[in-house]
Amino acid sequence: MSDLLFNFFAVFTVVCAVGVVVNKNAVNASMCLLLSLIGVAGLFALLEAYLLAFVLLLVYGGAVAALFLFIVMLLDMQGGKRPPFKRATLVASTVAAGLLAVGVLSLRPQAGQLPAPAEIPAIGASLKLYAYQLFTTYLLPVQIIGFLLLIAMLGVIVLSKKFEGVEDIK
Amino acid sequence: MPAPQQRRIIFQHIDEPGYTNDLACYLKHGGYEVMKKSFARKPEELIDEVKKSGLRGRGGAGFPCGVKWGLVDRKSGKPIYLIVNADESEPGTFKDRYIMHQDPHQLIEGTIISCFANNVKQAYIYIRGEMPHGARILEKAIAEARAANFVGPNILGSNYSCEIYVHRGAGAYICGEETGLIESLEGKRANPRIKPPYFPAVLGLYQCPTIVNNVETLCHVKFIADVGGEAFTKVGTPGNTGTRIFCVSGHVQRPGYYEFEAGKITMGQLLNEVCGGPLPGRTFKAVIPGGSSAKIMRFGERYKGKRKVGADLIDYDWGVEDVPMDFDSLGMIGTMGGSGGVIVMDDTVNMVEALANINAFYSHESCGQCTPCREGSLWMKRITTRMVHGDARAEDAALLKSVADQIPGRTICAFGEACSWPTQSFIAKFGDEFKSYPETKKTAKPAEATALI
Amino acid sequence: MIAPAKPDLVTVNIDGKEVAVPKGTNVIEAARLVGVDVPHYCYHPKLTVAGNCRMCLIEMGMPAVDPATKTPIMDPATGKQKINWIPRPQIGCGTNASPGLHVRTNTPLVRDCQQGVMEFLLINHPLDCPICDQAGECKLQEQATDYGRGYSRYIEQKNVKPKRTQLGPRVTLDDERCILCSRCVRFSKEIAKDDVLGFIDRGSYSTLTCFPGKTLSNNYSLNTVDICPVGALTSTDFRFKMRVWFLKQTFSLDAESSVGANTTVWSREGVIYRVTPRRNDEVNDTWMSDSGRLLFKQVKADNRLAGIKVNGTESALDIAVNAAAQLLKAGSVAVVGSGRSTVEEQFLTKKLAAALGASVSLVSRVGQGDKLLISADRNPNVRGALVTGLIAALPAAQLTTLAADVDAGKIKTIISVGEDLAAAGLTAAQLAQISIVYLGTHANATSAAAKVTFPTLTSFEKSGTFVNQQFRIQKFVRAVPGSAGANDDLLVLSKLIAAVSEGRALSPRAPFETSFDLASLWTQLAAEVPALGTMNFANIPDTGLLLDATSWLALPFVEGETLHYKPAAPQPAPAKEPASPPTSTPA
Amino acid sequence: MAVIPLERKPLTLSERAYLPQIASGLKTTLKHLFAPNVTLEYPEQRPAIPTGYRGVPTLVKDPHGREKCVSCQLCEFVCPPKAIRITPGEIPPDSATAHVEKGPQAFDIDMLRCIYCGLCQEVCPEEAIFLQQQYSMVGYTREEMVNHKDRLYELGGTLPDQHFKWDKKKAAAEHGNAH
Amino acid sequence: MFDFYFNLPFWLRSVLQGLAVIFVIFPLAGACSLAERKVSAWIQGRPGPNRAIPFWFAWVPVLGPLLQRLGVFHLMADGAKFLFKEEPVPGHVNKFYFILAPVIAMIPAFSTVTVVPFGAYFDPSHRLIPLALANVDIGILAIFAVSSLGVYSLILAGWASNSKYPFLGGVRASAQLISYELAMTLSVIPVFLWINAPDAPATLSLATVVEFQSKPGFWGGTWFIFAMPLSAIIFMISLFAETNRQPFDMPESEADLVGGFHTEYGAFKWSLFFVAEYSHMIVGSAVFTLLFLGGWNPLPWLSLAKFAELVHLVDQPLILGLVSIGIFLGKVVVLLFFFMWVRWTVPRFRYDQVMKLGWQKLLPLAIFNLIAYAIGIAVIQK
Amino acid sequence: MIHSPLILAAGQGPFEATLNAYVILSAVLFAIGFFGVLLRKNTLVIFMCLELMLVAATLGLVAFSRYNGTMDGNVFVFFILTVAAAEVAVGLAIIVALFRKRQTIQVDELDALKN
Repeated sequence: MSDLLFNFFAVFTVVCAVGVVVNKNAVNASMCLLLSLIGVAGLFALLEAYLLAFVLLLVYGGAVAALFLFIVMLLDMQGGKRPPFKRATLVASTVAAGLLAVGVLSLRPQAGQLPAPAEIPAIGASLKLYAYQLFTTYLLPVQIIGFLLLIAMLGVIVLSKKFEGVEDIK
Repeated sequence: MPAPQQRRIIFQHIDEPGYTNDLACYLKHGGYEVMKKSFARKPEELIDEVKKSGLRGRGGAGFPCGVKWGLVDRKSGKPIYLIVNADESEPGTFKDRYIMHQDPHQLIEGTIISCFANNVKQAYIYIRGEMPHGARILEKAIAEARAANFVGPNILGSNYSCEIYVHRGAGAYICGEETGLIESLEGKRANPRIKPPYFPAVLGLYQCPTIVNNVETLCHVKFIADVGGEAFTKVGTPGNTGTRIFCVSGHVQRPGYYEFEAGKITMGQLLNEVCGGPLPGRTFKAVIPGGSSAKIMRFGERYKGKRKVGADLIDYDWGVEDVPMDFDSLGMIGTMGGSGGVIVMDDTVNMVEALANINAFYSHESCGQCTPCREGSLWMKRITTRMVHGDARAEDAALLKSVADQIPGRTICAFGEACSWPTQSFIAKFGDEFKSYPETKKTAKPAEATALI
Repeated sequence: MIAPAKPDLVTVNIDGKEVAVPKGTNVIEAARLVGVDVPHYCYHPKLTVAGNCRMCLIEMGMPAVDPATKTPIMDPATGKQKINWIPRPQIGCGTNASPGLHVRTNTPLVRDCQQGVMEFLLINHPLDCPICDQAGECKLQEQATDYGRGYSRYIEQKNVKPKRTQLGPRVTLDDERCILCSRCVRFSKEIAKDDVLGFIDRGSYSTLTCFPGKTLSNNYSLNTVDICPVGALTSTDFRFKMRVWFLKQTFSLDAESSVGANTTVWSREGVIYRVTPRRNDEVNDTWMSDSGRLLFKQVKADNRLAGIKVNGTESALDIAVNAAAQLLKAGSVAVVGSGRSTVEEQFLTKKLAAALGASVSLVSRVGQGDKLLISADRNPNVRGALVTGLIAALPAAQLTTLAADVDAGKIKTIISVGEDLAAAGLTAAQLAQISIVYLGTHANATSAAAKVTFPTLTSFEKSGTFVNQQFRIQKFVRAVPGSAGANDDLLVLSKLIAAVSEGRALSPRAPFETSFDLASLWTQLAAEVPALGTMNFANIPDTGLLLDATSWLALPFVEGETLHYKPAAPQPAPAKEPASPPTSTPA
Repeated sequence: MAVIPLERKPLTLSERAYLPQIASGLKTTLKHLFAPNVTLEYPEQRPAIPTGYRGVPTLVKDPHGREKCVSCQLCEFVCPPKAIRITPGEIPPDSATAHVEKGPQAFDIDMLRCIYCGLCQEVCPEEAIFLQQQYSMVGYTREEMVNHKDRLYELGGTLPDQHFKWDKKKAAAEHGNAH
Repeated sequence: MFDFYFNLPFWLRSVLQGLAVIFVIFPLAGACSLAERKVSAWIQGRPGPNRAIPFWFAWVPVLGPLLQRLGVFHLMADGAKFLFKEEPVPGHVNKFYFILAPVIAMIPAFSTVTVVPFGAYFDPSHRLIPLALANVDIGILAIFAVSSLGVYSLILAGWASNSKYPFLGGVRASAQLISYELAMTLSVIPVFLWINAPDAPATLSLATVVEFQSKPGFWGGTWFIFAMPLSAIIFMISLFAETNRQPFDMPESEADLVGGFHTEYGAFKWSLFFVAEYSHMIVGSAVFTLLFLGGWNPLPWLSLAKFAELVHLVDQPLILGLVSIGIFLGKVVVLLFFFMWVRWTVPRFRYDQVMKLGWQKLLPLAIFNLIAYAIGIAVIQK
Repeated sequence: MIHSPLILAAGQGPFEATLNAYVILSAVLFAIGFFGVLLRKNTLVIFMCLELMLVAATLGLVAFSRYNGTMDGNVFVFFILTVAAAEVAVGLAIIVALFRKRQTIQVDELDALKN
């Protein structure tokens, strides 16, 4: 059952991710991003990290992708024209894809050695564990992240505010 | 001041016992002598005599006859016509009728003299249609005169020809208006012509220069031709030369026609002494001095002003009785000498009913050509009729005056004035009677006179 | 008729405005020049002055002159010559301009007079505007609003007079509405020379009527309706049909004869209700004939051709044009043009004839001229055919030559532009013998015999120009849309020309191009017809334009004398200008 | 004019908090929730039409049941949306109302166009057209929404005015007026 | 009986649950629309919809007219109308997203319902078992997460309509929803801080919140609306904003935007938006009930368990379940009424006021609230 | 059972969702994001692809965390999500500001450092 779901979500996520890259229309791209994120959230759920799955949905789905969509619509640009691939790009892409394939294949032999998930207790859903970790081991990063968020908030406010004086210089 | 004696010039022989209207009788009394005398003179001299005489037309307007003759267009080469206006139809006037009935040859002689003076080859006597008897008398008289070669070709061998025709009118008051008369004579409706351009002296009968004179005027011309213009001015008063015939009718003891020197007699003398005063037990209330279209005068009213006597201006303060009966004096007090028809009313007369009668006449006689007189006369008649028939309103007096004020001076002929002046003057003098008429009517019995209206 | 080289002008002062007018102009006309409207009823510019309505009362004065010394008396207040104002008001219509005449039209006295006259006119007027056909163009209405007092003081009963009197076959009289202006009487006497109208009774009871035993039946009787300032005289035909304020006015022409009387067509929503004359002092003054007024009935006539027919079956325009072109291309063609066609159509007819190499004949219609507004030549536009070069000589009444040619077999096909060949002298047998292409408005023997029939438009449904007997080119404008199925003659002709001249170069510009819209057609006309010079349709003034007629003066025209026309005796060239009134130039 | 600037009174804390205001608002609306209905349930209940109401334009007859309209077409002229269409005609001489001379042969009011402005009533010199109390005018087709003459008279009925202008005219004509 | 249900295959249970959601929420949302019309009518002093009745039902003597007056059949008529109306798709729209948007609107609306517990019953061992389609541990988070996806439908609808007003509506919707999500989330944190005492098993489960409010003792039996009124107010206000209800219905404010994001929509697609909005309302009300109004507890300090004992229903799981559902639904209905009540009381905000309120008032207030309660809880629970 | 080719590549025969599978998936997702960043010229799309790469990383972290039975990975996902949110906010703000100034967000057109 979970394999089936894994397969489904995995394919769904990848297809949607490819959609983000290849879609000409930025709206489609952002919608694909959203779907891709939902797929990832499903994978999170398969990994029994329910909390993270919903946080992902909440943050990414509810806010980030929506902001993307919002900006796309606000700037009203339909993705723009994709320049024709140059030969160098094609060659580089092929090489890169080959490298990726090699990397993927290189992972295969180790398959048997890895622990089976069934043995591991589901810990991703436990709110308490997160809290415990965050406020003990990772207290400093939490503070830093908080500070980062504050800085980002200020930055956004500064960026999006129109400064008449500055505009006038131009 | 006692009344002066009558000075009969026109009526010299009329009413004389034994005086008939045939040629023989006329010749016996010196008829056609003046004509013969005149033929010896130049026409221009005759015109000058008339001009000198200051003779004023006796038709009503008092326009100087000599001036009228002087206006005639003699250069056009068109024939000049003379028309004797015998369409005497002004209520209260009956002088011309007597001249024609009793002394037609006097008229014919005067006409021929006038024709000779103005080089007229054809003259018409336009006699009112309602006077068939007069017309017959005139026709007979003309036939007699023609037989005696006083009328017709080569009169008395003078190489001067003149024809006189009698034309019976269509029986309309408006035919007395000179242009209406001309139209009627031409065979059309007697619609007065517009002046300008149709002055009779220029574009009269058949678009030719035409002289239109009253019967009495032409008789005076005969007298002037006889005695000369200078002598004529001695008769009467300066500016009002000659005699005037007054046709007195109404509530006096002795109505009738009286000939006096113009301006020598006052209204009071005429009415009280000559005509014998009011009927027993009554008093005079009002008098219309010159035919029904003249403005009425109220007894007891004072007229004040200044008048010129010779070179001096002297004040006058007249009652009705003190007014000298001449054109200028009557004009001064706001009425007119007119045709000499003096209509007297005493205190039994209700002025509304009197006016209703007059209005009925004028609305009936309006020719209907131009708007103010046509509609105004009928409207005034309808108002007064309605009042008399018991439907009077307090505001009718003001309405009547307003309607009457819209007529005079705005019409083609003088009929506008003629029909509006009575109303204007009646209301001006007897406004109280008009205002109180609604109440009067409620109390008084319907007057017999209203049946006429 | 020749205007003086220098009309002596006199300067008059109207309401303080100086204006120079020809001597003899009356005050109403002079006031009009300075934009002052003097109200009037009885005055009509083309009739004698009666002066009886008393509406045009004005105050008049002359500069004061000392009678003794003949020197002007100056007014110390203004420093100008003193004006002696006549205390009585004078009528404007009867007062002619004289040097120094002063006129006041808006003094209290004048206004009082106008108000008084308006009141008098209205007291015995029935005031039945709701059922009166004159409402909307009634001077009494207009001037009552402008000069009347606005309410009635008249409580007495109004006069009763005859109503619905039939004065004649076309004129109905309502005497109660009559204001006795006598315009109709004067018109009948002076213009129509048919003195049948007069007043009976006196005063306010005066009643307009016909003389006993007579009727107002002359061919100009409806002009009395036009000039009647109130609704007393109404047209029996137009009576109770439509209110005039709904009607659209279109300038048109009377196509009845070569006089070319100017008319106004009154229509609403594509339906013509009446035709009235339009003032043109050089042609018809303000009159037109009764017969010309009835011409609009042809628009909705029963025998109007409805659809394009090819051999008796309904067809489409292009198919029919091709069918006609087949017939015409076969050769042995004769073209029958018409003196009733417009100049433009005649021009295209000429082009068509040139394209076909065919002869052109016209049919003349000669009747009795009435010396007023119907001339002997009942074709309105024979001179147009001369001007455009469609014909060089005057047409004959019968197409005898053509008939002979048909009999001789020289002619196989005839295209007739609006002429009934049967009426023009071709027998039924001859008609049956040939192929006919017919352009026309109404059914007749020719349309019945025609192989191809194009229904076309009447003069009320199209725009165009006529050249009248004075060689005056006058235009008329479409008043109503064309009836269903009918096409503009110009469209049909231009399509025919295009169809027959396919592949053939017949004029310097090849292939032949033509168009049926007037503007572009006129650029062509102006270029190719010398007499039309630099004209175009738009700049022909409403009163028409005199053309140079020198080339055709020698032709024996049939017209006799009419209102503003004296026929010039045929004389050899070089001829003088024809005796005609001075050209009115466009403003 | 003197301008007196008025300082707005500063809001109190509770006003600024807004919630008490909302609560009082809620109280008000709650009160209305239980208040009886004030509306009219239209097809069953009909409103009382006030006098002077301008409903459907109708044609009226005089108290003797005679047509008042003389087809002067003033209403047609004045009608802003051009809803009125009249075909005038002559009243035949044998008719009892022949003295009126003119009457409408057809009188159509297109109620799809009519804007109930009442100008036709205002302008009517014969007082023949009235905007009466009829206010609901419905139909399934466009044709049904055009009121023809008979329908207009049916809607309009008779009004009890006592003018009889034409009767007076007829009486005068019969009576005549002698000179 | 329950065994039978739980013995069904998982997929069948899923299908049944899904169907249950659709067949309960859809009519419930429809009924909300009717209720809204009726409430608005009553508040405005008019009878509201009271016309429609099927001809065959008109013969029923008392019930027929009564239901007719209540306008019940309007609901069906409207539904039928939405189904059978022509589906207009304007020519200028982006067809794919235009059709997708109402569908997307439905997804979060319906899926959030699954994690909402709506009642409870006692199992044979007298354990209180909450009734929910999916009783997940992170209930509130799930609801927030999934319902936050609802913004996409508005954005997409606004954008895909490709015309001015819908676009403005979409922009407004996205900004507003994102703005108020913050305050909303922050406002509920004190609740979970409280219930997740250091010794308690950490959970975000809504059933736990109810359970907490049914404990004995003063603080246990109190509802959170009394314990944390500020949270409740902030949550309620944010809920209004999140569900686009007046006075926060800027995305569809007809006064300035015609119809907002759904201007170009009609017929069934339009009705989907409405069902979604009412579903949001229902879910929001349910969550508010669970968080602040004691869930299925009949009264403060009177828990369902005590109530069951009082009326002797402990051994009647079915009846008690129904009773608890009834109590729960009753509260929800009162809240729904409150939504409508407010709608016809408070006028719509201006958009800048909405933003100002969200960012400058509610967010600081929520943060302050959070800090205060965090300190308070820390102090108390120490 | 449906086998995606991707998963089949990770092991032989019927596949179970092993850690490898997640890691491979994560790598593929990352690669796709990376390709996007390289290939696309639209700043917004590039930004989305960046997000995709971040998400790929979180997927790996969660998988490791799950299979290792520790919380560290999950906690880091928390951090990543937070940072990503901040990054998106700032990034989008910059893009909007850029668009306002240049009227374009195509990277090849944004080739001037000043103005």
